[in-house]
Amino acid sequence: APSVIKIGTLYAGSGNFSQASTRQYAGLQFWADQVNAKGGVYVKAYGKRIPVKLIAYNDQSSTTLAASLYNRLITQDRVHILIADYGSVLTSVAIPLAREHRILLFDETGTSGKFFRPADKNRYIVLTGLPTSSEWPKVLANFMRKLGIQRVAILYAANDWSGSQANTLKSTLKKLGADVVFFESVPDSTSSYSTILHRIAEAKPEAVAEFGYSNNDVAFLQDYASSGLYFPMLFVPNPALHFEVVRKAVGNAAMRYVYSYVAPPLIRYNREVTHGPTLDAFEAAYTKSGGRNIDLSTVAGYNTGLIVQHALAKAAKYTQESMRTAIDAFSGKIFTLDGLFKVNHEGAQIGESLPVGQILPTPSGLKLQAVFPVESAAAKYVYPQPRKP
Amino acid sequence: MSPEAPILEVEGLKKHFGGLKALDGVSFSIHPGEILGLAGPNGSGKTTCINAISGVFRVDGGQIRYLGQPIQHLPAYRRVRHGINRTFQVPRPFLGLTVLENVMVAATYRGGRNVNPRHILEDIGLAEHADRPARSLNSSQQKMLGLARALATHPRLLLVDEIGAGLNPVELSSMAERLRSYAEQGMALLVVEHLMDFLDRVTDRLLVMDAGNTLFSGKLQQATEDSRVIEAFLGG
Amino acid sequence: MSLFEYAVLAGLFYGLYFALVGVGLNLIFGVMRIINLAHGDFLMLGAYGAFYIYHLLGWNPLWAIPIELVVFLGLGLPLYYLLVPRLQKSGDPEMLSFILFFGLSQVIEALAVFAFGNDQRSIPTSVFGGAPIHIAGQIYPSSWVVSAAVALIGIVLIYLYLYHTRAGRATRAIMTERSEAVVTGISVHRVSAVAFGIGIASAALAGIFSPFMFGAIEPSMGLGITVTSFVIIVIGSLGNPLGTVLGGILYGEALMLMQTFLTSWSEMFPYVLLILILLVKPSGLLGKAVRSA
Amino acid sequence: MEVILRAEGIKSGYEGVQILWGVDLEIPDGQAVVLLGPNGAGKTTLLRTLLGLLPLWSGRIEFAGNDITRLATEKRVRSGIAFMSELGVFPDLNLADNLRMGGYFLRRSEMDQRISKMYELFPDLARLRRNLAGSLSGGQRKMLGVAKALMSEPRLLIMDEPSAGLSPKYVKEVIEILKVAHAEGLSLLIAEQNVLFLEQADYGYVLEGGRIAAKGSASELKSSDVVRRAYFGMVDENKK
Amino acid sequence: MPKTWRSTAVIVAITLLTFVFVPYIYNNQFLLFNMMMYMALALGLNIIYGYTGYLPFGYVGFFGAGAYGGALAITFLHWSPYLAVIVGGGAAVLVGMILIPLFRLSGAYFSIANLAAAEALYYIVANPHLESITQGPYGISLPQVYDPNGAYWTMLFILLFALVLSGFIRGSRFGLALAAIRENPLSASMSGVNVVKLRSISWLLSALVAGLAGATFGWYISVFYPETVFGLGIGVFTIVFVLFGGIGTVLGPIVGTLILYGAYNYIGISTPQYFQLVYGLIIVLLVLFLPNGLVSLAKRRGIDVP
Ligand SMILES: Nc1ncnc2c1ncn2[C@@H]1O[C@H](COP(=O)(O)OP(=O)(O)OP(=O)(O)O)[C@@H](O)[C@H]1O
Ligand SMILES: Nc1ncnc2c1ncn2[C@@H]1O[C@H](COP(=O)(O)OP(=O)(O)OP(=O)(O)O)[C@@H](O)[C@H]1O
Ligand SMILES: [Mg+2]
Ligand SMILES: [Mg+2]
Repeated sequence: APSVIKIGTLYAGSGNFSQASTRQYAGLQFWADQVNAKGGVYVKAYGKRIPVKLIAYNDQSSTTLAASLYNRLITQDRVHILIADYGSVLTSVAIPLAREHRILLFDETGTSGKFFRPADKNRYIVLTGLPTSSEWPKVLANFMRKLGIQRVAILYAANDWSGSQANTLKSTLKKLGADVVFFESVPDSTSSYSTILHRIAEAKPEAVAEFGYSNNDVAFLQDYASSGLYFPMLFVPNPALHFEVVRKAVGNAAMRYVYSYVAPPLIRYNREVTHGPTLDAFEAAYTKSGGRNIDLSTVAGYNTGLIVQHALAKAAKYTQESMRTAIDAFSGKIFTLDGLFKVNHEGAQIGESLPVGQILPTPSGLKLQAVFPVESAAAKYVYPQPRKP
Repeated sequence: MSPEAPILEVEGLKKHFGGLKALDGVSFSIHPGEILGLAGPNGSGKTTCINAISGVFRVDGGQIRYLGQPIQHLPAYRRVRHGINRTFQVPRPFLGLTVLENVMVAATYRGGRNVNPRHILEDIGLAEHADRPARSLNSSQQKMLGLARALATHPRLLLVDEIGAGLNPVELSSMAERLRSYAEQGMALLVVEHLMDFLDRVTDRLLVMDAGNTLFSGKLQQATEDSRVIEAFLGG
Repeated sequence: MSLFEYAVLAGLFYGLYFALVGVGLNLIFGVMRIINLAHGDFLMLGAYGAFYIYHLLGWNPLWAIPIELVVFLGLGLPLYYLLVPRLQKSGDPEMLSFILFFGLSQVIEALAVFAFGNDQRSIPTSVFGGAPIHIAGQIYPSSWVVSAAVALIGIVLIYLYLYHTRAGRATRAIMTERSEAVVTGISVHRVSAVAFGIGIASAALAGIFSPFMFGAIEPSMGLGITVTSFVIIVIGSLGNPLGTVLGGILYGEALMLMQTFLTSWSEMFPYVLLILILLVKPSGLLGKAVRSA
Repeated sequence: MEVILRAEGIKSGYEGVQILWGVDLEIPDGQAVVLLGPNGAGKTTLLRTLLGLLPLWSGRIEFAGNDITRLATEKRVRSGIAFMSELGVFPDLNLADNLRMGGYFLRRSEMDQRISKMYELFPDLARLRRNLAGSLSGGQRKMLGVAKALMSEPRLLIMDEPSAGLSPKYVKEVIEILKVAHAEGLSLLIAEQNVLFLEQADYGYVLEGGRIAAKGSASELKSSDVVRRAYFGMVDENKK
Repeated sequence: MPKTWRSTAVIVAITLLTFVFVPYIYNNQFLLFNMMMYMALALGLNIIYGYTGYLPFGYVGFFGAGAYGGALAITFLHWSPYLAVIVGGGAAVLVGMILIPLFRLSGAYFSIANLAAAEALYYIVANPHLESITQGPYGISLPQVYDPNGAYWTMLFILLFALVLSGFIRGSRFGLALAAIRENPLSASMSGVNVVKLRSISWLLSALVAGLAGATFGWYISVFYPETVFGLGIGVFTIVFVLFGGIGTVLGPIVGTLILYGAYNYIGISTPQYFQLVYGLIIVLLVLFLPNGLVSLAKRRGIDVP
């Protein structure tokens, strides 16, 4: 038996993805510290606990550098577990490498649909957290129809993640009989939305959905707040991922009544959890250990650790193939603080869906609360949103 | 006058920069083996004239005929290959290359096998500096290097822009000697200069320009007595 | 057609702001022939300054203006003496500055990550009174109007410095002919150091308003801004601070009009515009053609 | 007679190449000194060294009784040495700004006074005060260069080939200008090849291979055999 | 100049042996691949910058054009990746031809205009309206041709090609003429040099090298987004490597890349948390204390660097 289990991963210490990536890495680190405090993870193949050793390099948000660092983890550090960096862009380069070297890639948040095409027959990837991004807006489309919204404007930043959400929303809405009265992309780097907002207003939509990275969302919300324009419904995705960051950047006034997805930790899976701590317990332990406030990235990082842990505990042999088989076996049967873990044959996550939430005032401030579908609703939505004074 | 056909004929040359007419219809011709002096007050268009003939820019009007053929549409390097070259009033050497390499560029691209860059440098008195970077020459040495480079292309028509400025009397007379010897070998020269003594020693045919126009054309002797030339150029 | 008018006026506000973003870069390039690849990073530092003044001290970000002008001028002088004289002793300072300031920008960004973390931050636009401002029948964010106004004041001050003070005249003299300035008795280093300080202080000044103009700030925002600044100063022509105003406004107008009418191509168009302008006027809109022989 | 500038044992050069090999030079106060010498003798090098534009390898420079050997260029200029380089002006500044730059460190009131003085001295310049220096003709440019150098009310004006490239008419004008300034007590050090300048000078040095080959009053020099043969002999022989 | 030829041959041989045998002792193939790629890019950039003095700020545009050109040939024409690499080179040359008018600009104007061109190209490729051709922002995925070894040897071949090309340019009259153009284009034409033609040739050669490298890179990583292959960082790194090594030589770009990119990776592994800080400081200190590049060390001792 090995004396330690080497787990390799990357994080972006600087650059575009550093905000989410460092949080995600912190979550994973927290998991590693926790299991090591108990003497390591239980490895079924050897019938005992073995300590884990996290080997992590800084890719500075550069894909070129990330590729060579992934390669290093595989070929030189010879890690047994390979965990991707945050997001699709930094995950993308790991996929062919992992496949080539027959090592299972634990994909934390690389949700691009293109990573999981049946045609590729790639078994060396497992998406541990969210569903693929093109699944996300389906609930949103239903919600809009339920509100009786007919005219929808969709604006998205030109990147894979945002674009696939925008396209799904558009096609689902059309199927449901709504009109997409505005559908435009802006370059990723767009930081000013005032004129675009005025153009959207010309189309007279009842709902506006903007998909982008958090800098896009922040600029969009800021510009909306100071534009003097009014739309009955406004949707942006990033409060779901890092609510506090967006709130701090935008300010409470501009956040009120905005819709977003709801994902852990904003949905709190406590009672349902079968594996690992409940979200409340995790949050308490994490902040006690000196961590910052938690967000989806933190949870995703920690959750990946849990899945790895469970795979090792179930795999009959200490091999990649055996781990993958074990994962298939417990897929759909375990529930963590991140929700139901269920992957399909290609490794894509299908267990979770993302409810729609709205940022509502509460006595203690603002809260993003699930409002649809009904079974997960925690509050009553406010539609149309009140006009600003 | 030389019995042969002129090597260069310039007719009604025009060039303007914005609103400024730097050349306003200048005409003259030069025969092989002949030296034409070109003088005129500062800013009268002498250098512009050389620029036009050597192809630094396209002219706005008029004709330049070389060996009977119009050449005003040819790019500079083609004119060089046909045998026209010039020196620069403000020297423009290849600063980062050595003195020898400076001449070598010209020798390899136009001069052909029978040009030996070292011989040219010896002839012009720069041989001892051959391996120094051109950057380390002072401006008059750089001017001489410019002449060497022009010579390396085997010019049949050489346009010399104020090569005498900054030379002392002894150096001036040896330069005059040198230019005359080129002419004796059949080269045609246009020599721009302010120093009348120097011009006097290289030629007796003179063109004086003023404000882009020909002010005077004829014998140098007469020029020094011409009241308009005295007024505009020589000073009372 | 009101969308068009909206975009034109928005372009003007935006453009004035961008003129301020670029003007310091142009000043530094003009005086020192230095390509300051860290320009955007100084802007980023200025942005965080405003951020903390607002969030920690609870002051209006406008207070950052006097504070940062002093701090960044003070920072510029020692930085100049530390970097530039050494650089100018080398063979090709203009090109080497490219690497030097690339390195510096890396250092600044890294330190910023340590100091500020890499979360995106911003300041609510409501600090300037919140209510949008009505101009010519259109409604504009008050923060835009304030930013444009401050930018205009900043540029006018730089103009006054350059054209109506003795040190400013010396600065222009160095810009046009460094060697001649030396023999005229100008303390080239002292004047350049001040210009360097003004250059980065103006970047910091622009940074104060970047949370409103760019939505959010983060340590890695620098490079993109540096690139945009270069586009702007080249459009107007290098070494000509007035040209930068023109470049900034053209940039702002191009961006806003494209965002209005051809949204997905909006970020591309300013680059195409730059190339077109340079092909017609190779040394920028206000550039003078130099004599080649 | 008082000496305004004294240089002793000047050695200097460029990155390892020595050009000046111990030059001694004195400029008596109020006199015009011409520096002659063949191409590449080191005249420009000497002038630039005196100004502190090139590092001095060894030797000593004294100006108006003070040791200025280690002084920065701008301090030398402020202490009363003006230099007119071959370029002489700021091409991209207008004429008035050029003059202001020349008097860079004057007080405002003094500055205005000096400027009107210059316009008086050179009426041509007053007319062109709004023009860019780069648009002036060669002669006008030199005129501006001299005026700019005089702005700081220097005690010594050093010039490098002020006549090079000037048409004869302008050369005469420049000489006239210098005569006026000289008459007001200005000392001059001029590196020149043009004979006309030696005729106007009080004193001359001949530099050869980085060493002083001859010196003396202008008339002495003109009659000195060495100098005659080397610098004027040909002219005299060929004079028509 | 046979001396240059001989030293080029030596450099080529050493490079070849190094990249053939090092994989046996050091098995991070991708790092070696990246190293070769940056060396090739550095040599390619050196052709236009080192020899003619035009600094293309947006050199990465050719790299991206190559990556996309190659990927499109594989996706739409189903060509073999080797052919696709050549298509990538061709795509870059095409872009280079379109940009030839930029040579009317000088100095920083050229650099920035070239940067603008690269950015414009990036925004075109990434635009969702062109999804049917370029896949827009959704990126390229080429699992069907994934073959790291094939790409590795191809990159080695490209590197050697760039080396031989550089050696040829440096030792030939072509190189002398380019140097003349760099120092003074007008004087070069007065030496009979067809400035426009020679400059364009070197520009296209430079583009070709970047395009080939880009296509091979795209093939190697096989999934990429527009920002992966158009990231300004790639161009900036290349410029820094060339300047650090010493421009206008064959060895400079190679050694500059070896040391700086090596240091880059070393720091990234040894002190990942201070990565950017340490690397930035190293660059600052190098410029301040070794301003004229590595080759200046040798030149100061009178050694002529090939
Ligand atoms: N490229 C140019 N752009 C603008 N103006 C120019 C250019 N070239 C020349 N000129 C102008 O054209 C006129 C003639 O200039 P040119 O250089 O031909 O004079 P010149 O007779 O050679 O004078 P000098 O004796 O001082 O050398 C001048 O007014 C000059 O400023
Ligand atoms: N930057 C430099 N680097 C190296 N050597 C130089 C440099 N400038 C000039 N020299 C050399 O110094 C010597 C003296 O040059 P200097 O310019 O002082 O001569 P000069 O007497 O002024 O000549 P001229 O009459 O031609 O102006 C020359 O041999 C020249 O090549
Ligand atoms: Mg002339
Ligand atoms: Mg001299």
